[in-house]
Amino acid sequence: MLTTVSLSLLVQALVNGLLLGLVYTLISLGLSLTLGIMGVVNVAHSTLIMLGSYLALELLQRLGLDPIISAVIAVPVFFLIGVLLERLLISRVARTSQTTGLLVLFGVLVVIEGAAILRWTTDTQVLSVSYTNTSLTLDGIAIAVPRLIAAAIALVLVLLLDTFLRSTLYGKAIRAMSQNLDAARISGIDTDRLSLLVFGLATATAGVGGVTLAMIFPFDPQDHYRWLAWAFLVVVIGGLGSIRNTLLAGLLIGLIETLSSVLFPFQYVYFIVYLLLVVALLVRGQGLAGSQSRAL
Amino acid sequence: MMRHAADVPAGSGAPSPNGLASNANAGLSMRGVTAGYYSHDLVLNNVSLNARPGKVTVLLGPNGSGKSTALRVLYGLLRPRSGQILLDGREITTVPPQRRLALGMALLPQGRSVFPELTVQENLEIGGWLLARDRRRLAAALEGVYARYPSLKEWRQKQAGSLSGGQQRLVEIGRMMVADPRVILIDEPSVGLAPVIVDQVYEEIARLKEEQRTILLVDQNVRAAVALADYIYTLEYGRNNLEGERGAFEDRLEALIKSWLRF
Amino acid sequence: MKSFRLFVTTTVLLVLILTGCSAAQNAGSSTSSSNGLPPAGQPIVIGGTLGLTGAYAGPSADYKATYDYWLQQVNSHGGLLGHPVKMIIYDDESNPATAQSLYQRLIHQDKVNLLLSPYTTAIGGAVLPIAAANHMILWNGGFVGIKLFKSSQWMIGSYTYQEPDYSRGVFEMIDSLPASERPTRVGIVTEQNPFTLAVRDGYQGQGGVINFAKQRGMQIVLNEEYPPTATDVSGLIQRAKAAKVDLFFALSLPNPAALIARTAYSLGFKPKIYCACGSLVTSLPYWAQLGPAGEGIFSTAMAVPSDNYDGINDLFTMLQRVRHETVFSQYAAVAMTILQVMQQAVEGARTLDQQQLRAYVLSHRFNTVNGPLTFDQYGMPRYNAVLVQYLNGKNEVVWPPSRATAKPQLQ
Amino acid sequence: MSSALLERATARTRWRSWLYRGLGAAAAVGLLAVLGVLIPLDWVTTLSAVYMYIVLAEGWNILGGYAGYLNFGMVTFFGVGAYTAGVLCTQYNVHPLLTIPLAGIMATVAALLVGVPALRLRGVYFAILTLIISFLTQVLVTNLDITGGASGIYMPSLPFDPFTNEQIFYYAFLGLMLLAVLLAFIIEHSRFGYALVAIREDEDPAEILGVRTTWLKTQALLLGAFLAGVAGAIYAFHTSYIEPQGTFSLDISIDVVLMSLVGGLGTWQGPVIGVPLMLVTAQVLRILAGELPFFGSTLPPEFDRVVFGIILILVALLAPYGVMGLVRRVRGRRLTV
Amino acid sequence: MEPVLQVDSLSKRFGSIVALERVSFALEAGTILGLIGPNGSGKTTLLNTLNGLYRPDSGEIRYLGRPTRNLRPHQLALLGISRTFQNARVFHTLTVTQNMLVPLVHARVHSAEAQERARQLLTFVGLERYQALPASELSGGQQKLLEFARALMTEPRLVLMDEPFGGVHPEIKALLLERIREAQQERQVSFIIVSHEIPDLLSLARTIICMSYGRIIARGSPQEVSEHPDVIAAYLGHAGGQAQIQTSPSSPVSSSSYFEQAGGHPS
Repeated sequence: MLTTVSLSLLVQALVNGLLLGLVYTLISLGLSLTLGIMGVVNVAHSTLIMLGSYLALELLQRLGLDPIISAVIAVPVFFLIGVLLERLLISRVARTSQTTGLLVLFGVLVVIEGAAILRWTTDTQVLSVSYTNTSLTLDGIAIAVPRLIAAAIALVLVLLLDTFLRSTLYGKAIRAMSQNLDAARISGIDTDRLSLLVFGLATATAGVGGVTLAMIFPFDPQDHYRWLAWAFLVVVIGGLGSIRNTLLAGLLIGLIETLSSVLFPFQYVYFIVYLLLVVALLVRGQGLAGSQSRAL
Repeated sequence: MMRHAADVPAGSGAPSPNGLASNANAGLSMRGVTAGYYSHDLVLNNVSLNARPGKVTVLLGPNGSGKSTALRVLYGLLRPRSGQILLDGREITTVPPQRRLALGMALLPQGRSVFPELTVQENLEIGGWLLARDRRRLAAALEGVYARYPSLKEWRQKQAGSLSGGQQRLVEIGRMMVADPRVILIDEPSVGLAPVIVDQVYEEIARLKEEQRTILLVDQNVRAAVALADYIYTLEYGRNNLEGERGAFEDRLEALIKSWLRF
Repeated sequence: MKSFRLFVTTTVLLVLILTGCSAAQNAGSSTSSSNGLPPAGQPIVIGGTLGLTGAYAGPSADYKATYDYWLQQVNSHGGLLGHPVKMIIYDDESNPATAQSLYQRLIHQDKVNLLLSPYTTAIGGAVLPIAAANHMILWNGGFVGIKLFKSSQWMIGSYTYQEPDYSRGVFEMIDSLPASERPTRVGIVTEQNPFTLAVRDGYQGQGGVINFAKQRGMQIVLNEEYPPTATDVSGLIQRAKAAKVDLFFALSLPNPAALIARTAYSLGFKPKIYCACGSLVTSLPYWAQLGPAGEGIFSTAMAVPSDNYDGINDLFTMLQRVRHETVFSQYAAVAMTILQVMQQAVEGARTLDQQQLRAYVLSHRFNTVNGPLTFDQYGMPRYNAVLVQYLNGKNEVVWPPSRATAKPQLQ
Repeated sequence: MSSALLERATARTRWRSWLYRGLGAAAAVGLLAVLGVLIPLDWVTTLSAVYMYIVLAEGWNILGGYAGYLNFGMVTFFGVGAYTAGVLCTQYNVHPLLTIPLAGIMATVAALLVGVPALRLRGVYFAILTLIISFLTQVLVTNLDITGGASGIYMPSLPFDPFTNEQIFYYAFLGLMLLAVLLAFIIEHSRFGYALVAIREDEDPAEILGVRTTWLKTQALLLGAFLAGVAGAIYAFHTSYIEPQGTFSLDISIDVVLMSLVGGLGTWQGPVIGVPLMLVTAQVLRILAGELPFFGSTLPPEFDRVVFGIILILVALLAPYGVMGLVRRVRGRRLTV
Repeated sequence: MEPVLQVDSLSKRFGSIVALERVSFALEAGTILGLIGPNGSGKTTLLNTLNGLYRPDSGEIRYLGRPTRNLRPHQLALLGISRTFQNARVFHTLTVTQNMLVPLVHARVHSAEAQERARQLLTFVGLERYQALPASELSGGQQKLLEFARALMTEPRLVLMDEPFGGVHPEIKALLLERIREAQQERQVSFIIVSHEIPDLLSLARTIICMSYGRIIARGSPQEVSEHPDVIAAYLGHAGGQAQIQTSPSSPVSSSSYFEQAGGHPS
């Protein structure tokens, strides 16, 4: 089944894989935060990403704003959306069963999707600015500029988040909260407010992720499920609670996807990726469940 | 002298005959608290306690008598069904636990409570969460703790989860002391620790006592607790049982234990 | 006791509701004459579903706009045979099972006189048996499917070519090139969808990209499938590039078509001929937004405004106004065509009898936005396609020469 | 009153209430059977879909509702059933009637393959795993030759007129639904069912008390899968054309979960209430869309999705135990007062 | 008489904590063994190891002469070891009778017979009136009674009871005591009962074992154990030794709290 490949093909696949991996990291950060810290399985994550893409589209069409600027604007906008979601819905079900939370978030998914169709129809949208169709060529290796920009945005976000969680007192408190909620509360930490912050941040990364995806991929209000599957894959393989692990898992999956797509017939790529996810879940699932019960 | 709860008029704020009545409002007290976890059980049934300022108050009782629950209620981790919690006469019954620290209270919980994936230094910083807005004071408070417990300084870059049980206990104490609390609730400080560590922990509690902090200690290590105590309460089946000055208990500890063992 | 009472109540309620339903239904269907026409003043009812939500919502929107436009036109001109026309279009959510139940409703509850097909083969294939079983013609502007046409007596189509012929224009255009300029290395990437697979494989050894290429002695150096949910296709493009493909076929539905075009462009893959020969994607609104990545790409089409077919420009004007489209939508064209054929057949045969209508269609010639149409014995219009190339933000007809507006430009 | 008397009296009322229940059930079945010839054909089709989803939801409910393991990949077994019928019927010329039980068996085998590894996981991770496995199966079926790949399989159709055709499937689904409801009823009132609930409430003590939890969970999954497989096979013949995108659609998995949740988890009545509620609401919203006025225009078709989502959120927030939870709460209040 | 249970040199560690250290004892059929010891002395760990929830690091358990090392909890339950819990773990949404039937899920017992057995046992513990009530409606003490009756459903040879009397109303406690004694005498069931209160065990147990820090520090009759100096010492704890936490001589933390300046009043 393996096809013979040349070296340059492999190098190109490697480059594509790294860039793609960073994009995968970007869309997984929010899920990693909510799942790792709050134990919330946010199935509505991908609809928030989709809203990010439409934010970029609206800002471009109405105000002519470059998506890079939109990515910056997305941070406060989506932070606010996340805070509202947390306050109105998540906090109400946080202490009940996880399945109730799942149900609520699934409802959010359906509402956002339906509302997006009402507003933007189901037409496929493509975002075009000066650099979306340009690419650099180095030694026969082509690098698409929008992917490079997306990768850079991803790296910046990873760096910021990692620094925030590791070096600031708020970040440390968030990690403390995920490790021992009661101990955090008796240390004077208002865990409710921190949950708000975490969900806000997670939603903000989803928004930025959506803006970034729009530079590369066509989008419509309904094709977000594939990103949800991908984000889960990254989070599950990377394990919870560490931005760096999310980054590593994202890169790993990007590389696996692009390498297997030059090594195997393309139609089997997704079979391989899903199989990998099943195995990862079986191997890590119990560990994940364990770390989560500790967090709560 | 030692009194039986039955001698005290029911539902009273338990003004004791030891002159406590004169400053009943000082310190931390619990008045007529009834509490439980599920709808049908009553872990605490009309319990009243008072931890006097600058003193060590010890709460004793057999397993399942409601000692730890009393601490949870006092710190706001469990809301009582009825009754009040007072700090220096102000009602704090519904103040959530995260706001208690700002009132000068602190809780040293039973069992492991370090943040295992944070370093020792980070654990201590969390203890100084209330000082987050004032970096210099936070740094000073940390330095104070490091000076107080030099071994913490040695471990500062280690992950707390990698330390031994006794070392983790010290981290917990250190974390609590960053906030320099006035009223300290301690829950079963010796459970799960090796005997040699247990001794150290009581040494530390003794020092806290010397520093005139108000301490409420719940302990199954009766002798060690009584040795530190100024005043002692015992609970049985979630009700007040005996109370009195240390002197009244000291010689009768074996009898007390036997009464729990019923001999 | 309690449960019993509850049961009785619900039973009574159910019976009331259902008898209410059937009573209403009886009232609606009380009279009908031999030619199937409703009594004077009563409307002729046309019904169908579209995937207004779900996977096929994009193209379905073009259909809906066109239906509305035609309905408004026909009613403002006095309706059909003097009857007002009523149209019922349900949303099948791009789900075949939902479509099936809605077609049952259309036929038996709404008592529609004429049945329009839903969009795309996957849904249409599921409802055709229902139409056939009820002896109703499925007026099919929604999908191609040579297999379905040949197996059923109950379909009239408006796509002027079926899957095996989707790539025919490209190969005929290549035949006209000097031998030295003809591409020789064929690469095909195909979406895993019944329709695009048939575009590649043809039907019973006839047509299809693979057969056309083999007949011309071309070498197929890449033949890959991808799932509709693929996120990244750079691997496919890389392989095509490495295999030195100079005749590239992307047999896709709309969403991935854009992804492939964009990925090809950014990875510097420039085959001599790039044909997006799946759905009629270059006529979709978003294609213009692709910018240079969409430039130079070939596609097949049926009707373009430059043909000046009957009513085509009015239709395009409407689309520009309602849908803000800058490119003439082929979906709108086939939607309009089937309505025009249906209208002319009803007016010509002066009946709603399905057998008579079918006989009329097969034996007459129709003027449509898709050009003058005649039909074969299976209800399929005769082949009448053009090859278009997206040049400078416009679809230019480059084949056949008789309808061409520009010369094909090879990369 | 002496206790013996009291006992006899309660026994008599209990017997009588069982009698009424039996009568009620018989009347309900009779009514549904008569409906098949009385009501308009599109409602016959709609009710067929309702019955099919009740079968799926009851099947799902055995593991998901009673034992609390949320399977988000029910469509795997449904699809395997549909394809087993399709492949056997078209490739191996097996008699259609025979393919239906075989489809159930194949789905059960698939459940065994899925369940043995997956049931080691708990909570949300089990849910995600089942979801991914349904994707995996879909990709597999799309790429196999025997399943016709993405092109799918055209099923042979029954040689009857459309009315008879629809009615045959109506009764097929009705029969299967009655079987599924009966099965759920029996399970709910058996030690098997109690043990499943015990697993949901507190798995460790259940195991310590002697419940072979892993085997029980597997059995629950297998039973549900068998029902789904049979339903899938009948669906395949009904729809007459199966292809991987629609047959393995994520929507089916999710709808099954949501309908059960809305009706109430872990009760045999839950699916019977939840499925018609959701499907009929959906159908009505679908029919109404485009007719109701909405801000000067007509109600857009997507509106039903938004309404659905809002219903979901409200159910989760206000009635986390579904309609049956509400019913029980009302009954409980009546009991205690 | 062959012992029901033979435990040899059982050890179990959790990380750095020694939960059980070379624990050995034997239990004769139809007898009751009392198990006491301060919090954290390893009593519950011992029970969890005995019924297969934990696998011991070393040592051996023989039940009816058969090593149980590789048996899962449900297998041991089917062999006749059943169990109650420190905090009653009943299944709240199931009715009392349904709770009783859970352990019989795999038993080849006719439904009517199972129902009858449940009814008899519920009568035995005085819960027959509550048969149709959800278990969540029972009081804490009644839940303990239900747990006890449920543990007898499989007709076990050995019942492990963790703090059956903790937090239980004296009236219910008396009933429970009596029923345990009856079960032991009339059904020849052996018990290991973890309790804090020796007098409760006095009337039941011929032998009592006291544990501390994972080891057995005393065994004998209730009288002997309760007067054993090591037992009293273990319950008293020690009054502090010589070891010092490494501290500096004077505390730099001022005793005046910064909170007084920082404010922070309850609202």
